[in-house]
Amino acid sequence: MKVSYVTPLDLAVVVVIVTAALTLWRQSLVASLRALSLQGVGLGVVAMVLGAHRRDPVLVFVGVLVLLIKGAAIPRLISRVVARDHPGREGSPLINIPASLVGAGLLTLLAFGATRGLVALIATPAARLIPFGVATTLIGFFAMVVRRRAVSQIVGLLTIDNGIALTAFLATSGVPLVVELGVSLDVLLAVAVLRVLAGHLHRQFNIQDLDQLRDLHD
Amino acid sequence: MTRLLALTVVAGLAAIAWGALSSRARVPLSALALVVSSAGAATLAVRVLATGTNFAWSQTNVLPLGGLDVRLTPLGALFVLVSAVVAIASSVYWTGYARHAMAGRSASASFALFTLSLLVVPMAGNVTTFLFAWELMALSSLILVAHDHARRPESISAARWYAVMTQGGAGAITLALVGLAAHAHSTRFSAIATASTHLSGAVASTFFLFALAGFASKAGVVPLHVWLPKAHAEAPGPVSALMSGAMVNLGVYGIILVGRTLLPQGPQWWWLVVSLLGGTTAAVGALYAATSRDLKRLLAYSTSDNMGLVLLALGASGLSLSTQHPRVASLALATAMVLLVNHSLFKSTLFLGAGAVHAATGSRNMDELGGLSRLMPLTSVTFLVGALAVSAIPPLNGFTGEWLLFQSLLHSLASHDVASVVAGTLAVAAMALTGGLTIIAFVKAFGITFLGRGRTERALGAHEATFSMRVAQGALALACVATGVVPYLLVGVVARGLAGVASPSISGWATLRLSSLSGALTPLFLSGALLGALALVAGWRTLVQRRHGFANVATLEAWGSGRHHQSPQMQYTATSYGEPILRVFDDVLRPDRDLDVSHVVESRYYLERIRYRASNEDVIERFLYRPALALLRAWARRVRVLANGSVHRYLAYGLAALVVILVILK
Amino acid sequence: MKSTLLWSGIASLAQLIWLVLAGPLALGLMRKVRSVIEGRDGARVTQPLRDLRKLAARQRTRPTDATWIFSAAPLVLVASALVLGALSPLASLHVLMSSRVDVVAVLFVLLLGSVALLLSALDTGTAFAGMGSSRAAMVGAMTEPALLVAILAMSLGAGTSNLARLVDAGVATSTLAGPARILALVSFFIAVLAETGRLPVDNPATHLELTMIHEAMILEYAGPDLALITWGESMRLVLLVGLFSNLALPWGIATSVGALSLGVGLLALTLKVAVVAIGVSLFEVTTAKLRLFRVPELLAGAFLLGVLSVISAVALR
Amino acid sequence: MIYALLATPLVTGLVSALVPWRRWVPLLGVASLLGVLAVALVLAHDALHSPARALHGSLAVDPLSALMLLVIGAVGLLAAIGGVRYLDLQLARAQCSTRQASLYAALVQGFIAAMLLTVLARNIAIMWVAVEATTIVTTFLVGHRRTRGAIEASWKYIIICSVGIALAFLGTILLYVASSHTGGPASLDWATLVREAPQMNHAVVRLAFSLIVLGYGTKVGLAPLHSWLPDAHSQAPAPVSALMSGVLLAVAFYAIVRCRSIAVSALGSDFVRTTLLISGLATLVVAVSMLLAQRDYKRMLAYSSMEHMGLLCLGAAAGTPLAFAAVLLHMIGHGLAKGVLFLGAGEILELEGTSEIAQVRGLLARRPALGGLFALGLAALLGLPPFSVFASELGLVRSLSAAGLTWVAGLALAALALVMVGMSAPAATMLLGPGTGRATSPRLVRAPLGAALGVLALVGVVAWPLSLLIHAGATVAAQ
Amino acid sequence: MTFRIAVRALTRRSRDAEILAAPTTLHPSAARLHGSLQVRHVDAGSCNGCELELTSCFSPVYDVERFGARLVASPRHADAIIVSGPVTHNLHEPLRKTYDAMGEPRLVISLGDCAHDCGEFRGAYGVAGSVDDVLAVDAHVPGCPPHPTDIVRVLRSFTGQ
Repeated sequence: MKVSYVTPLDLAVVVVIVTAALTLWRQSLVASLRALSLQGVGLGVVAMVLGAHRRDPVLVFVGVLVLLIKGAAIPRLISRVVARDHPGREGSPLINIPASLVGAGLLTLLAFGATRGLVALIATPAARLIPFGVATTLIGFFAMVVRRRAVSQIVGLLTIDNGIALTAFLATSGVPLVVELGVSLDVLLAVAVLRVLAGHLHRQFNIQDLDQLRDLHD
Repeated sequence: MTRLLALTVVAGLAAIAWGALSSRARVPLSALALVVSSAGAATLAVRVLATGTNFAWSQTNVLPLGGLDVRLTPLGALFVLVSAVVAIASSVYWTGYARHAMAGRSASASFALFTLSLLVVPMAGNVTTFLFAWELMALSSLILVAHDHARRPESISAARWYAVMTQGGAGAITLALVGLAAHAHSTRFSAIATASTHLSGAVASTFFLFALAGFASKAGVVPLHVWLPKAHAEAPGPVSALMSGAMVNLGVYGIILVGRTLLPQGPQWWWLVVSLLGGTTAAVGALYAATSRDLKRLLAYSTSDNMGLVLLALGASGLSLSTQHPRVASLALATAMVLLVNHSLFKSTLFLGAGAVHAATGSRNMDELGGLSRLMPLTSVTFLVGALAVSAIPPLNGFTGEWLLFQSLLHSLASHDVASVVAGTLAVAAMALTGGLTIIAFVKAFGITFLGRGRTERALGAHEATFSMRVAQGALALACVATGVVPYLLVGVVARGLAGVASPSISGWATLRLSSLSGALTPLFLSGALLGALALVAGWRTLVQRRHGFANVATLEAWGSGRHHQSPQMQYTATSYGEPILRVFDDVLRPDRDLDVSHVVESRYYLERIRYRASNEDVIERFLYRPALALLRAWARRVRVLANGSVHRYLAYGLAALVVILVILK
Repeated sequence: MKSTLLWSGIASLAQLIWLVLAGPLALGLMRKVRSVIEGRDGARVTQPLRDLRKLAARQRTRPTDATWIFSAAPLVLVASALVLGALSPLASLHVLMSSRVDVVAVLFVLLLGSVALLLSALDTGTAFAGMGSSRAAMVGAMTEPALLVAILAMSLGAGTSNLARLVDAGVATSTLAGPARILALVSFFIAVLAETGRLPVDNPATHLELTMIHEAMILEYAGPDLALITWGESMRLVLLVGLFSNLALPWGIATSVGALSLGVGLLALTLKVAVVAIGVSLFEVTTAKLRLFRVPELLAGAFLLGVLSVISAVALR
Repeated sequence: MIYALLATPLVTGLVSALVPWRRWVPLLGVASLLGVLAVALVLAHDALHSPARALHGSLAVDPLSALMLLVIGAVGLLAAIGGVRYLDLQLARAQCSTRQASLYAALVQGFIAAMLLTVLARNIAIMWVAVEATTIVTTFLVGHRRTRGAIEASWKYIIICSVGIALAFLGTILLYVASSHTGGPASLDWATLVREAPQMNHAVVRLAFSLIVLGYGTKVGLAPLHSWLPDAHSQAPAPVSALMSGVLLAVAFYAIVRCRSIAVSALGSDFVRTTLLISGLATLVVAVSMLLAQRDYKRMLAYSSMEHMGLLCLGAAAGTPLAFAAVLLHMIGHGLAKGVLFLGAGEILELEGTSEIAQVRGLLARRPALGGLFALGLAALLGLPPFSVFASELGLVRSLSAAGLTWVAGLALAALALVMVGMSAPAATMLLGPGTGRATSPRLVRAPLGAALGVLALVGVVAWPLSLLIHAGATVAAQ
Repeated sequence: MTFRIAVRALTRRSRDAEILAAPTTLHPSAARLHGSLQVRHVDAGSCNGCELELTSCFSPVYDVERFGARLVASPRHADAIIVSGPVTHNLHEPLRKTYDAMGEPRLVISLGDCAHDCGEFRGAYGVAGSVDDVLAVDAHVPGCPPHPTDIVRVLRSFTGQ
């Protein structure tokens, strides 16, 4: 039984980390949106596998919930913003693509180094994958710093949340339901607010490149 | 005793309330309350001085986190008494002055608050109360300095300088007192004093230097004196009198509090620093007093100068204490107190006089005044008494101070220690130079403002001050004369004030006799002899006149080598009077003068316009403060790039911080 | 005790009368010496007395906008000179209040006189008087450091600044020729020249208003006022020269109480003052007047000598 | 009792959202805040004896949170009254539709409810959710004026804060992980966490605490992720920025204080002290340098909030009960002072139309009442005596020095002096100088500001009833 | 006399000062002057001939100082003003002001013929008149230019020495 649950778990986590790298790699926004939904699905699968392994029905239910929200609901919310983003392409991000990929690699190495203590402490087979969770968060953060488009910043933010949720699932035997509900509700609301703001930015002020937003300075 | 304290505080608060709220008879009512409050404080001080015991009273749940603690030592009582006297005079003066300025709600309330806080600062027993009263004093005087902001733009910059430097000074004092309190594990001064014995040398010295910086800036000592001429010149009459007569003393009170009571066994170099600071302040203050054109700026610089002399005496006392000459040390300390009290008396007379002149003519620039003594007879007499007192002319109280300072420096030179000898000689040199320059400053101040002929319509249109202003000025001038002729009034009070800190060193009713040191002076007999001689010579002159049949004095037009018309503009002005000194000391004062001549286009021989501009700004401000402010502004401009508006940059800061944390905590 | 009080009273009175006469005569003597060296006979030594008597007979005048200060200044000047004449140990050590009169007191009473003069000059409201007052004040300010430090040096030697004991110490100690004493006396002499407005600093006999310092201040005075001022000035000159001579050549001053010693004291004083006065006028004839802004350098030099004498007084103690 | 506390703002919010716009809707908001304050006072009184519990233990009021309730209530009330004035002006100028006005009223109530939840939550994860909720609710409040600057400010606000808060959530998760490995069942309850802390794994707690300081630090305005603060405050409507800088920063700091006690009982005080010192001093340096040459008075007030939060951080670093007493007193003082100043700034903006310091001249001459109150507010902010900020700053410096950090006390005092240099220029240019057309601003503006300053002065001189609560809260915080 | 011999022995230079006869008639106001005369010289427009002679009066040869006369700077200090030259239009008012500036009792001495009756310059366009026309003259020194001995004689008639 042990062999069986580890491989799908590894597979799902790899899906999450690869989709995070995709947001950095691909320029077209539609592609990064699809990567985001794939990432949500992967996260949901991880939760379900863990839930099944620990025979914890709550965790399975949470997995399904995550799958629905992060896999389907949020991408559809953002799709309208992507539609209104005219070139639909990233254009030239602040740091060119190869350099940012190297950066993502370095960040992953850093994540491995930083979580060595944690992995040693928990010592469950799932714990081996915690650095991937932290790496996804770092990559998401890096994506937000590098990318100019409003959509990519939203995607970066969601990648960070997915990374943290992944770390949470792997490191603990599941966060209490109330907390999990609260967190996902917050994420959902945050995305809704961002969608409205992005709408204003595009429609009212026709700002595509966020670097133009420099009115407020000292 | 507690009833007196309650009276002082309640009357003070009443004054503030009347000042802020009542609209009818606002000034007289709050002035009356202030007089009652100062009288209460004065009686409390006198009772503490008489009995020699400390008066203590504390209330823990007032003043959060620190508690209110009042502890009036004889030393503090001396300062309270002086502040009370000056406060009473200023309040009485204020009722008359309010017709001209300072009648508004904020002005009256802050004047009352300023007076109350002045009385409370020396009474503080613990760090929190001291700093609370100290900062209240700073805030209320700041409002008063900025009082005339609508009409005079200079008062805005003066208020800014004053606010920043007082806050800086208060910061330094807070650090020192808080540091000492931390070591003594209690904020009470008594506890700090006992716990200071086992403070390590280096720590005690750092705290002393911080406290010295803070208190010296309040006393207008040189590197940190820049605010004083600006604030005093811009503050209205009674306020600048209170500032010079009482607030500046509290700077000296602080130095004595930290230097002698809290950290009694200070090393010798502390007091060398104090006397060097004192010497330079005296010289710089006197120089700028001699060459300044604005009457109140002149008086303000002379305040710095006198505080420099007080510091000289303090330094001499500390030096001789550290070379085991206790008698000379107590003499020098008593001299410092005598100089201080004298200064409070004559400087407040002068500032009240200057206030009256400003009220009458609306100008403080001496070059626009002149010939006021006929229009303002009593003010000119009181101003003359003040001016002679500052220049230490015999019958008045300044002379006793200078004589005592000379004696203490002379006897401190008797010791063999090289440091005190060098300091002593420089001190005498500084004292002498300032003596001469003060005479120039005050002959100019009195002569150009009051004597000669009115130079502008302002001067010609002047009118005598109102009755209450004259009463206040007269009372203070009489005090100067009284303490000059019978010095025991002053020396007795000072000796009792220093009971705790130093042994009595000056005795004798009519004659000042230095106990166990050779030196005596009898101002009473000297004044008597002078009066007698004056009468003799006057008699001779009238006798001779009558014998040769000239009934009265011929009033003729002044001799101007037969010139057609002698206009008032041909008289010497304050600028020209001080110009020789400016020229002699021009490498020290570095006045900037520029002469721009514009020629007629057609031929260079004909001049269209010649413009000569000379300004004699404070050299320390120009070469020390301006570069520092420029540096600060440059730093601020460079840092502004940090917030250039790009959200990516802001997020990058966060990512960098996250990476650093992860790297460090591996 | 009562007899010494009486005798000291008599000594003071004698000194007072002596000073009143000696003032103008010293002036006459100095003018005589000057004119003789210039080859002319010059006025008689008693001429100043006659001038004063004639001036007393003239009418007093007052500029239109002068105040009471203008008429009070001559009185204060002469009164301060008289008081010092009575109280300072010129002829005898045991003068009235001799134990309580201090050298600093002498300096500041002199200062009272000069401040009165400075103020009266400003009171006239004329350009010359203002200029004279400003320059005299500048010179006065420069003299005071030199004077005070010289006094400090001398009183350091004697351990006290009381004048009688200072002079007494001079008589007693043999170290008359000590470096501290000489340096102090030289700086005191230069300060005296500047204080009384003698030649290197200010030319008393000039007629060109722009070169005057002291003379410009009294242009407005006439008759008895002028007499009082010249009288006061000459008395101050004699006083300072007397003090200088007592400190420099202390012999002959009456140390004990009694008519004989008082007489000897007065005689010795007259001799010493005459010698020093002639010395001063000889010095004056040989030097030209310094430019106004070179005077501070001279006085700074005097101040430096004073400081050196203090250092040497302390170091060589 | 706790349910009543939470219910009042939520119900008012719902009502003002649903009911079409009426004149009494903002007044309802004020009433709800009055209710909140009253309940908070009752709870504070009880908290001194027996902490009240609710929702089977997940919500509780101990002295520390009782004090925070008071702060939220007081500043909230002030802001609500300011809100009435703000909405009147907006509607009068037709700058916002009635729908937006009711949205504003509802969101403010939501904001208050979120903050109350943060303070009441015993479970640190619930606390995190509540803090995240405050961010979401205030985004639209910041962007309420729909101008380009407002939208830009709200975009930056939500992006930076969400990222910061996410990091804090990672920290909370790590704490949860650490607690699950201490033998007993893993729990997120604050009290149990503090009890179990000594057995926690040091490396994990160290990482967790740093992330929490960095994360919640964003909401407090501490150095690395502080840049949203000046933008949000300069663009948000005055009552909102008063609420945000007056109390939201303090509530976020409350969260750090809670986590700090866990970290201290786990790691001992030196690691915690260094982290807080670094972030405190960094914030001070940034804030002071920015204040030196500031051109916009709203941004100036924002940076001054940053500076005060830096001081609080230093106080927490000292960690002694005296330090926390000063910190809590400072929160009250700073909250009220900042409330007064921002409402005043709003009024000045209303009067002058520009928030540039250089354009505003002679305020005392033209609007003596408003200028006077603004000047007194500035005096309170700069720590001048009668007001309580003086007592708390002196307490902070004393506690730092007592904790052996005299050099830090020196730096803090130097920073205060430099702030005086920086803020004296705007104060002088705006307040002083000649001005024509003298008028008095409406009583609705003057009364609340005057009352707030009165309370500040009262607390600054005699803090008797409050000091008991403060000292109790301090002992809880400095566990 | 012995004093003069001793001094000359000391200085051993310059010729003997002129031995001048004592004045015969004393001016009525000489009594008030008690042998001391302060003089203020006013040049009302002279050709400087009289000034030269006046200066030589104060030189070692004639040395009028021996007899108690002295030049002073300000009319306030002076008993007498000695006016040389005709009174020109420009100097008319200053001369008047100098006379007024003296205190009582005051004397006027006119020096040289020009002062007496405008001498050479009578009728010139710039001349306002002689000193007699402007002031009440007490004594007159004739001559153009007047000999120093005459000036000394007139001055000695006031001092009586």
